[in-house]
Order: sequence, then C-alpha cells, then structure tokens
Amino acid sequence: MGTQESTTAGRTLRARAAGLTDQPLTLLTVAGFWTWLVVRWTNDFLLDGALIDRNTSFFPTAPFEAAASTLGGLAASLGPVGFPVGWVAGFFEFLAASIPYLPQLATGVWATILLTVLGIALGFVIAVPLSVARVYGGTLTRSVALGYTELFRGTPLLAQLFVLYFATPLTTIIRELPAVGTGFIPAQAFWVAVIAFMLNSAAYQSEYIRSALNSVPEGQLTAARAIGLSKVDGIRHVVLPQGLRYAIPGWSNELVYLIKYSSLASFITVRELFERTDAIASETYRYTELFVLAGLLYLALVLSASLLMEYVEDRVAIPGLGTTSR
Amino acid sequence: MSDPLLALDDVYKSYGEEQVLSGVSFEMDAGDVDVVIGPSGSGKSTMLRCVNRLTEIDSGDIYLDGDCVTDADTDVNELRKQVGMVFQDFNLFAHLTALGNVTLGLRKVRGMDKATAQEQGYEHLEQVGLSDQADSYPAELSGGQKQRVGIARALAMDPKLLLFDEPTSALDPELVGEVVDVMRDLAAEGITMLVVSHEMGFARSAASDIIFLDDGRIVEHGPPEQLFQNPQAARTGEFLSRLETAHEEE
Amino acid sequence: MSDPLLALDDVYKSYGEEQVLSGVSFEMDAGDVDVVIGPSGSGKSTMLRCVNRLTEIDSGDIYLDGDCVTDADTDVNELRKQVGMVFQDFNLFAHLTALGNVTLGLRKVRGMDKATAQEQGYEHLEQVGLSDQADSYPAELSGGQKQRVGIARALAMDPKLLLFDEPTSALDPELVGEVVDVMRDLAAEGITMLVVSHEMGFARSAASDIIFLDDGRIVEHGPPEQLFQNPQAARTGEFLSRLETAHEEE
Amino acid sequence: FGGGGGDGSTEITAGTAPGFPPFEMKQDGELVGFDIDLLEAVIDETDYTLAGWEEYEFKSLIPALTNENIDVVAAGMTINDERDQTIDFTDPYYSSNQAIVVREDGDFAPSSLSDLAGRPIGAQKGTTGETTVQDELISPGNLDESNYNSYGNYVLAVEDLQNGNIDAVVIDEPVAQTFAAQRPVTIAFTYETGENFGFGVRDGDDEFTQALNDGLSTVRDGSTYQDLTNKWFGQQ
Amino acid sequence: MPPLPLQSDWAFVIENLDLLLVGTGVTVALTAASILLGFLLGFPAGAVEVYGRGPLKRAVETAGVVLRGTPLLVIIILLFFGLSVSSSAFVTATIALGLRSAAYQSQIFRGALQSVDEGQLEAARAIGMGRFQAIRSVVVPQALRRSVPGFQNEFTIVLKDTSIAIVIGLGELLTVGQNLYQGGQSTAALEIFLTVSLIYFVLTFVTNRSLDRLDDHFSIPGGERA
Ligand SMILES: Nc1ncnc2c1ncn2[C@@H]1O[C@H](COP(=O)(O)OP(=O)(O)OP(=O)(O)O)[C@@H](O)[C@H]1O
Ligand SMILES: Nc1ncnc2c1ncn2[C@@H]1O[C@H](COP(=O)(O)OP(=O)(O)OP(=O)(O)O)[C@@H](O)[C@H]1O
Ligand SMILES: [Mg+2]
Ligand SMILES: [Mg+2]
Repeated sequence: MGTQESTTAGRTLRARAAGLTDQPLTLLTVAGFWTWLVVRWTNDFLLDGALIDRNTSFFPTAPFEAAASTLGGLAASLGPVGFPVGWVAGFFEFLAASIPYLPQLATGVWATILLTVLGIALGFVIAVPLSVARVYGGTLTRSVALGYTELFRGTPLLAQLFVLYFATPLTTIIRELPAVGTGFIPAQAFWVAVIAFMLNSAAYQSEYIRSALNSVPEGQLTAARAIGLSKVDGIRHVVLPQGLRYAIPGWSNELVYLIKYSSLASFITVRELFERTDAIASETYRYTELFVLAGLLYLALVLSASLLMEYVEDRVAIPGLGTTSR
Repeated sequence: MSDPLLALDDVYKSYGEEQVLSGVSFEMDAGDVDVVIGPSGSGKSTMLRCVNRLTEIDSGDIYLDGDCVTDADTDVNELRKQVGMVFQDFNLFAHLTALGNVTLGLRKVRGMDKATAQEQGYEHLEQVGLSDQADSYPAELSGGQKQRVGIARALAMDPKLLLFDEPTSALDPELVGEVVDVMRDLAAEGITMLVVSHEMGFARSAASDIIFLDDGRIVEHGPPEQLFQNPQAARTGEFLSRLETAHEEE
Repeated sequence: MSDPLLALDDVYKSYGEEQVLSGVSFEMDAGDVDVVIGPSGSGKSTMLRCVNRLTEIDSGDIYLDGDCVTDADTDVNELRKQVGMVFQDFNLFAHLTALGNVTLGLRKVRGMDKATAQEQGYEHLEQVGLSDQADSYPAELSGGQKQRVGIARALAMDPKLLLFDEPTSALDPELVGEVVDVMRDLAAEGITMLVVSHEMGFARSAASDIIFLDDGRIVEHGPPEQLFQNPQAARTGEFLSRLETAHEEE
Repeated sequence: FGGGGGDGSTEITAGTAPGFPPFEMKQDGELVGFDIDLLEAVIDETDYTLAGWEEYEFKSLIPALTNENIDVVAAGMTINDERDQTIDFTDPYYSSNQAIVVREDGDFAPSSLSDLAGRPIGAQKGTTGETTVQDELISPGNLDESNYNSYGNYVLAVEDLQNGNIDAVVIDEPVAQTFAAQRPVTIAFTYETGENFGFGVRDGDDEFTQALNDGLSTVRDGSTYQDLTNKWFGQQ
Repeated sequence: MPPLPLQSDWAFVIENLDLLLVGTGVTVALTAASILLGFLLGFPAGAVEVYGRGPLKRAVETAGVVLRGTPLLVIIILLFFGLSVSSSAFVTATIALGLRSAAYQSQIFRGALQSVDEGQLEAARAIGMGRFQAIRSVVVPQALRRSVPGFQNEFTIVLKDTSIAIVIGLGELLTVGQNLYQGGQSTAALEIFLTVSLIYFVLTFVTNRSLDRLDDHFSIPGGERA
C-alpha cells in the first residue's frame, strides 16, 4: 500500500492549509477564536460563571438582528440588483441566530480538543513501538504489528467505537475506576472514546512513522553501531530523532483527521462539539445555522492545528533534515 | 615481541553464492598504518567491516590485541568501542551538531556526563581542526569538514584501531587534501589505522604496509616502496599502472 | 543566394537582473551544422530555446526560412513543428514506448492516422538504428538508446532545423559514441542542425561553423579549422585549451 | 416523492424511527410495530396510498418531514407545544406516560423523579423523556447536566442501563413495558405526563391532516384499533 | 458486575446474513458512486490548482480547505437537514462523501501532476503540441498512474466512512447491523459488530489488492512503480 505516497499526499495537503495560514486574516481569525474560547472556558469552568452567566453569550444578538433586518429591507428595495446586500443580510441573520448557542458549543469544543489531544498523544505512545517493530522487528513482532495496523485501518472507526462501548465490558471496568465521572473528570463514555481514538490513531500514526523511519538512511544506524551503541540504543538515539522529524507532516495530517473524526464519539453519548450541536438542533430545528456554525468551529480547530504543527516543525527543524515547510 | 594489534587468520566470507573473502590473513602492529587497495568488488569494505563485526565472517579468526573477537560470546558493542570506523559517505548523525556527533558515543556508550563529554569532544574536534564548527549541523558542513567530524567521532571513543573505508572518495577533489592531512597527522601521532583508499600520495608517505586485495584474496602485501617499485605479482603491477593514469589526470 | 535558413539578429534576453544574451547575431544556411560551445552559464541553452520560443526573447529578431518567428502573432506550435529539439536529459515521454514517443507528434500534431504514423515512426527509428526497440519503454532503454529515440522523435516531425542541447552530456562515456554517430549520419544526409556540444570530435569532423559564446555574446564564429588552429580571441584559445585537457583524459 | 399537499397526487411516504418497540422496530429486516400497522390501516381508509416507509433517527424525523423527505411521521411522537410550532399533529391515537426504567436486580429503586437526583440517567434524543429530564431535573438543578446521557435510540439507552453505565432510563410507558418483558429491567415508577401520541404532518397540509383524522376515527370506530392493541400490547 | 450482553448468538447472525449482505451492497454502491463523483470533481479541481490562476484557482483552493476541514458527519447532516439537497438519503450521502472525496482527490491529483517532470511538458511543446493537448496527452497519463496509491488510500477511506451515513438512516452495512440487534429478537451486539467489522475488513482488503493489480497492470514497464 502506498504509505510512502500517502505521506507525501499528507505533506502537500497540509502545505495547502499552511498556504491559507499565511494570510493575516486567517491568523487573526484563529487568534480571535482562541481568545473567545479561553475567556469562555475560564468563565465557565474556573470562575464558575463569574463574568457572565454560563448560558449567556458574550455577544449581544440585537445589533446583528437590527443590521440583518435593515439590510434585508434595503436588499428588497433594491430589487434584483440587491442580491449582494441580501447575502450580507443573510450573514447577519446567521450571526444573530447562532450567537445564543455559542456558550454551549464552547463546552463542546473543550471536549473535542481534550478527546483529540488525548487520543493522538496516547496513540503516539503505541505508534512508536509499533512502527519500530515494523521496521526493525523480527518476523513475529513484525506480523503482530502489521496485523494490528491492518485491523484498525481496515474497519470503520464508527464500528470500533460501537464495539468498544456497547459490546465489550470496557465501560464497566472504567466506571469502577476511582474518580471517573466525578468533578471535572469525564465519565466512562469519554474514556472509551479516548481508548478507541488511541487504538485507531496508533495504527495510522505508526504507518506515518514507519515510512519516516524507512527514509532515514541505513548508514545512520550502521554508524551508531560502529561507535558501540546497541541496536536499541542506536534506534533510540539516532534513528528515531531523525525519523520523527521526517514524520511530522504526515503526523500533522493525522491530527487534523482526528479532530474531525472525534465527532463520531457523539454516537456513544460523548458530549463533544458535534453532539452539542446535534442536541441543540434537534430541539430547535435550526439545522442549517447550527451545522454551518459547527463546521466553522471545526475549521478553526483544523487551522489552529495546522498553525501549531507548522510552528512545531519550525521549532524542531534541523538544517538539512526533512522537509522544512517553507 | 608482543602480540600483533590486529590479526586476521584465514578469514572467509560469502554472500549467498558469491565468495567475497577467501582466506584472508595478515597482521598489523600497534602504530602501523596499513593501506588496502584493490579493484571495486574485491572485498575491501567487507574485510574492514568484518574487523568490527558490522559483517559476520563465515570462518577463520580475527584477533584484536591478542583476543579473538570473532567468538560468539564477544560483546560486539565492547569490541566496537575499541575499533573506530570512518565511512566513505560520512554517515554523520544528521540530527546532531558536529559536537553532538562526537559526544553521543561518549555519553551513551561510555556513560560520561554531558560536561565532560563536551570537553573531550571539543578536544577531538580541535584535533581535526574543527573546534570552530562545533555547533554546525552536518548539512552545514562541506564534505571535507564532514569527514573530519567523522574522524573526530571515531577518535573520541579512544579506539585501539581506526578503520577508514575510502574516506576521501566521496569528496570533491579540492577537499581531499584536508582529510588526507588529518589522516597523516594521526599516523604521525602513532594511531593504528587500517585504511581502504586509493590516495596514492597518502599511501606512499604514510603507509607502513600496502595490502593489495583482488577477488577476495590478498595478492600482495608489503611496504609501499616494494609494492610500487617492484610489484611481485603481475596483477599488482597492472592494477597500479591503471591507478596511476587515472589519478594523474586530476 | 536565397535567404539563410536561420538568422538571429541582435537578440537580447535577460532573467531579472541577469543579462543572459547580449546582442547575439548569426546566420546559418540550409544543410549547415553549427556547433555552439562556451562555458557553463554563457547562455547556450537559452539561445537554443529562443529559436523555438520555449524561451521568449526581450528584443531582436529571429528568422526561420525568411519569416520572422519572434512576432507576437506567430503560431508557436506551427514554428515548433518546423524546429525539432533534442534535450540533454532526453525528456522522453515516460508512459509511451519508443514508437509511441515518435508517433505522438505525428498523430496529435500532424493529425495522421495511427497506421501511417506507425509506419513513419518505424522509419525514423530505423534511421537511428532502433527499430528493434520500438516496443520498449524509456525506462527499459540505455541512455544512448534514449537519446536516439529523442532524435527520432524530433526527426519525425520532418523539421527544417534540428536543435540539440548537449545531447551527450548526460550519457556514460561509453554510450556517447552511438549518439554522435547518429548525429554524424544526419549531418551527412544534409539535415540542418544547431548543436550545443563539447564533443570536439564531432565538432571537428561534422561542423560547418563553430560558435563560441561567452557571457551572452558571440566571441568567435568560424569554421572549425580556423577556430581550433588559429583562434582570434584570447578567450577562445583559453577556453579551447581547457576543453582539450579535460576531454583527453576520458 | 410524495406531494402530500393534496393537489391530485395521492402517493405519500411515511417516516419512522425503528428501535421503539412495540411501536416500531425491525424484525428479520422488516419494519413492524403498532404504529406501522395503525398508519397503514388509517391510510387504507383515505384516498391516499402509501408509497413506502423511510427510516430515520427519531430526532431527524421532524426535519425530514419539513424538508418533504416524508409526508407523515408515525413514530410514537408525543404531541407537545414545541413540536406543534414546527409541525402539525393529527388527533391523538394513543395516550402514554413516561416510565422510569431501572435494572431488575439493582438496588436502585426510585419512586419519584427527585430520587433520580445525582444519578446518571438516560433518554432518547429529542423525545419527551429527554424533555422531562431537562424540565424536571436539570433545569431546577436537581441533576447535573453531565449526569444525563442522550442516545440516538432507546435500545442503546436500555443497553447502557444493563451495562450499568446509567442507573435509569426515562422512556414511554408502553415501550418500557416491552423492554421489561424482554430484558432484565423493570419499571420503577411512572411519571404522569398525560401525553398523547399523534401522527406528525407538515404545517399547512390541512387536507391531508383532515383525511388522516377521518381515517383514524374510522379505524377507532371499527374493530381494527382494538385488534392492533391486542396484537402489540396484548401479551403483557 | 452487572450482566453483560455477551451471550453468544452466532446463529442469529447467520440467520440474518442475507440482510447484512444487502447492507454490504448498499455500502459498495455508495462507495462506488461517491468515488466516481469525487473523481469527476476532484480531478479537474486538482488540475485547476496546478494550472489554473486567478479567482477560479482561489475558489477551488478555499472550497478544498473547507471541505477537508469539516467533519463528514457535519457535512452529511448539513446537506440532509440543513440544505436538503435531496430527499434521498442515498443521493445525499453520495453528494457528501463525493464532495469530501473530491477535496482529497484534488490533492492527490495535484501532487501527481506536479510530480511529472517539467521536461515532459516542455518536450511535448517542442514537437508543436498546444499547452492543453500536451497536458492531456503527456502529463495526465503519467500523473494518473502516479496517483494510484493515493487513490487506493482514498478508496478505503470512503469505503469505511460510508458507515457515517447511518445518521441519515441510509440502510448501509452498519445501519443494518445496528437494526439487527435493536430489533428486540437478540442482543448479539458483539457478534453483529464483529461480523460487520469483518465484512468491512474483507471489503477494504479486497479493494486494496485489486487496486494493486490494477496498478501492476497499468504500470509502465521498467518505470517506477506508481
Ligand atoms: N550486504 C551484501 N549482500 C550481498 N552482497 C554483498 C553485500 N555487501 C557486499 N556484497 C558483495 O561483496 C562483494 C565485495 O563487496 P565490497 O563492498 O567488499 O567490495 P569493495 O572492494 O569494497 O568494492 P568498492 O571499491 O566498490 O567499494 C561485491 O561483489 C558486493 O556485491
Ligand atoms: N528560467 C530561468 N530563470 C532564471 N535564470 C535562468 C533561467 N534559465 C537560465 N537562467 C540563467 O541564465 C544563464 C544562462 O543559462 P543557460 O542555461 O543558457 O547557460 P548554458 O550556457 O546553457 O550553461 P550550461 O553549459 O551550464 O548548460 C545562467 O546564469 C542561468 O542561471
Ligand atoms: Mg567498498
Ligand atoms: Mg545548457
């Protein structure tokens, strides 16, 4: 399978998003997005709603409603040429309609981020040994690692979530653990989702890392062994530090995937961004506004991740190693 | 006299069907500089790699300082601490600075603390005239500088023996000189070196012995004067004459 | 006498700040074989590419068979049908067989039906001695064979003029001969060729004129005997002498 | 698709959300249940013909109806004000209350909604059960929002109850009775909401609504309604 | 511990295998239709990103970023309940999966087009081909071959993501599986999901191997494997 190729595709893909992140407008949007989130979370989680009530938006709807109706009237009076004004009016209408839901969605964004970050970080811990086993392992470890990867890449994430939640005793076990579901520690469904994302993402991450390890020249390990490092130490101190840098572009891609696929956790009752949106929509029937809004929030998350990974890549860049994004 | 520092005794090695080394035997004493020459594919690299067991031999024995190092129970990592190696295409650790390349072995193999390792690392970079490039990454160095870091890295482990596999053949002609100069200095300091190289200038002026390998066998082995002026085997003369014309043109 | 087949008149070309061609003028008649030599970066490739307008000139005129081809309203595709080009690194269409490479232009540009195109294609492969490799893909051919397909591809369009940009410099030394032989045959057949090449053997035996380009200017232009035996400009002599030593070594 | 608007076209498409036994569920790949039989019987009494059934998640039914993907909803849907703002309902065809279902062998035996405070509980997304939890427990502050799980489907909720992930499910009474019969769960108490089920129709589809109401009363007046009740609720 | 729904009920699964196979058919049809739509839109989009300029190029790029940055779940729901592009769940799912796939396929093709050596285009121009024709006869055939591995990945991604169509009630494989154990006749959840997963696994495996074959078949002799 074209893993090498998919890494390249990943790289170009992310470079695309990076192209957008070069634009000051995008940077500004992402900065605004995070300011809002952080203030919102601080108010809701830490200050217990001290600044503003938990369910009240920071932004008033009235001005937008007013703008929308004024512009709507204007568009109507302009007749057929009024359609651009009509669009702007529609945009304000959209803003006015979505603002009341922002506080609840911000809570969903928090769960989405937590889910993604934990999933990818824990997945990474599994992915590294998996990929090393694929590249340097013996027949047995290699086939175990391959079997794992094929299994998780060959079945839908949704099916994995379902099996783990409804068809295994996982929830029972996690539920019995101390502290789960108390205070700010989420209940078992969230942790089952984390486990699913961890297992699934590990399979994908290991593929990216594997092809990156393969692109470290063989001579590097030979040279490491020649100064007396054992094979394991040579891999640890020489091959991995290089391979992981090569893996960053593909890995960033996986991060973006995970942000989006975290929405599937709603199927097992995790109250992340999609679930929140869906819940509000099924009460209010404002599907279009809410899901456009959710789409924009996801997009902001994805752009943030691209920016972050670009920064990480710059930070760990070493002259002559891997692809520097610029 | 004491034991030779390195002795190969009837070493055989094949890859599948292909016999690469066929009964190679020779000895070298501490302080010797032996230069191995021979046509492409004659087994020079293989012979070198057998000495520090990057390649395992099929039969025969290799002794380092009197100890048989080809026993199954030899600790290869221990052996490799005593036998440094310099590669044709440098193989510098691409993610580490020059200093990092030199100190990695000191820290992770010799277990030195960072400060001591860096101090020693600097000394070795000094030895190859590169202390001012300590913080440069491999990609920022010229070929000659890379190879000098490669030499410093090998020296840092304080080996009994240094192996060089065509250390200058990946270099642009104008950069060969700086590396050869460093090797000449090392020879003068009495470091034992086994060098695969066709740098005839170096061989003439620094080699104790020249070993001519052809098709996995040592065809001729003797001091440079003898080999160059008065080769015993017809094959040696032929090879040398081709070497001369090729290199004169540079 | 009739018009020259190709005439460059005071051609200028720059890339940004860099002046690459500075007032190049020369003429060649039908049947001529002109060889362009000059140091790297002197503008040889650029000059060639200007002729079939792969590169656009800044000022001056280029005439093919009496028509000014650098007019804005010249159909470049029409022009390129009349001026074939052979590239340094072949640029064979990787997804087509040798025959496919030769016939693509015939079919898609000349609009021939498949059978006729293949018939003609075979003839051109024959002309470069490759009719037995018609069904091989580029990756299955040696460098020399690739370049001969490249020549056949250019010939197939039945051009008035063939441009060659260092057709042998990407080839292993032992493969140069077969390509030079084909070019010599073409010259003998009376095909007009403008060749950038430092193959002095070819230049001596086949060139009508040698053009020495340096820093975007034609420094000297004349028959090979004159240029080689009695160069007018000091710069020419110097360049030629460096060329001789470099090539003798091969 | 069905233009239930009534202008000549009489083919209509019905929508439901299986997984709500005995009202609607899938058996052997077939859609069956009280709602299914009843609506088909009602439509038989009208000039309309049923083109077929579409299956959705419960919460998707109203959007599907307003988007004209379907023309009528038969999914044990309670008539309430919120829904009435978006769609219309036929006359009630069934009365139900909310049952609070717990594990049979569990030691948790609530007897009123206030006993549920602080317990993890579940309901199906977009149902009256969810509204009850919202209005009676979460809004007054008796239940932390994080203790409420909302499911796409009752079966998943009951599954999770059996798994022990939640301690109670708020669910329509007849459905609860079916589950209690089939699974190791039991009805702890019933919360009187006096709610009525109706068929959902598009706002303004008055002609069609009227036809359905007429059909419904015909069916109720005859023996069909009783037969169906016996068939689907009889075995309790 | 409370009882787990783990009663082994393979018999139930086997009884209903025909239903699962029908769901598999829907899944396969949905995958095929979506990939096709993705190709029809994605290939030109990729070409526009490489060879286009101006507002068209920017529009295509932005649409791509938006589609790639939004979860499929959101796209499907929005198309179905928000914009109501079609009353048919199958059509909506095809459009959602197809649009998103187009956004990814455009990147695959963009990369492949860019990876074809510039000399190829130049050589084609040098024998008198127009730009469009040179791209069509020389660059595209090579780029298509090179995009096979990326395409292969995309294929499996779409195949697996068809399961998300469960939200709009499309009777694909996962929906059928879910309905089976929610029908009240059996609680064989684990058995059903394992079977469903196995079917997906077989589908992806078979798809991948067939695409490998296809790749071999179209690969250029002696040339790099696509
Ligand atoms: N890992 C290997 N597997 C199989 N064959 C090998 C391997 N390493 C070397 N050989 C073969 O052994 C023979 C000797 O190789 P070796 O590299 O020792 O030659 P050499 O004298 O160093 O040549 P050169 O001057 O080209 O470096 C060659 O024919 C080579 O193909
Ligand atoms: N597309 C381009 N953009 C910018 N500069 C260019 C371009 N093509 C050529 N040049 C510059 O123009 C000068 C002449 O290049 P040209 O390729 O014509 O030289 P040349 O004589 O063919 O050299 P060589 O022998 O190395 O092929 C060089 O300095 C080169 O860097
Ligand atoms: Mg060698
Ligand atoms: Mg050139």
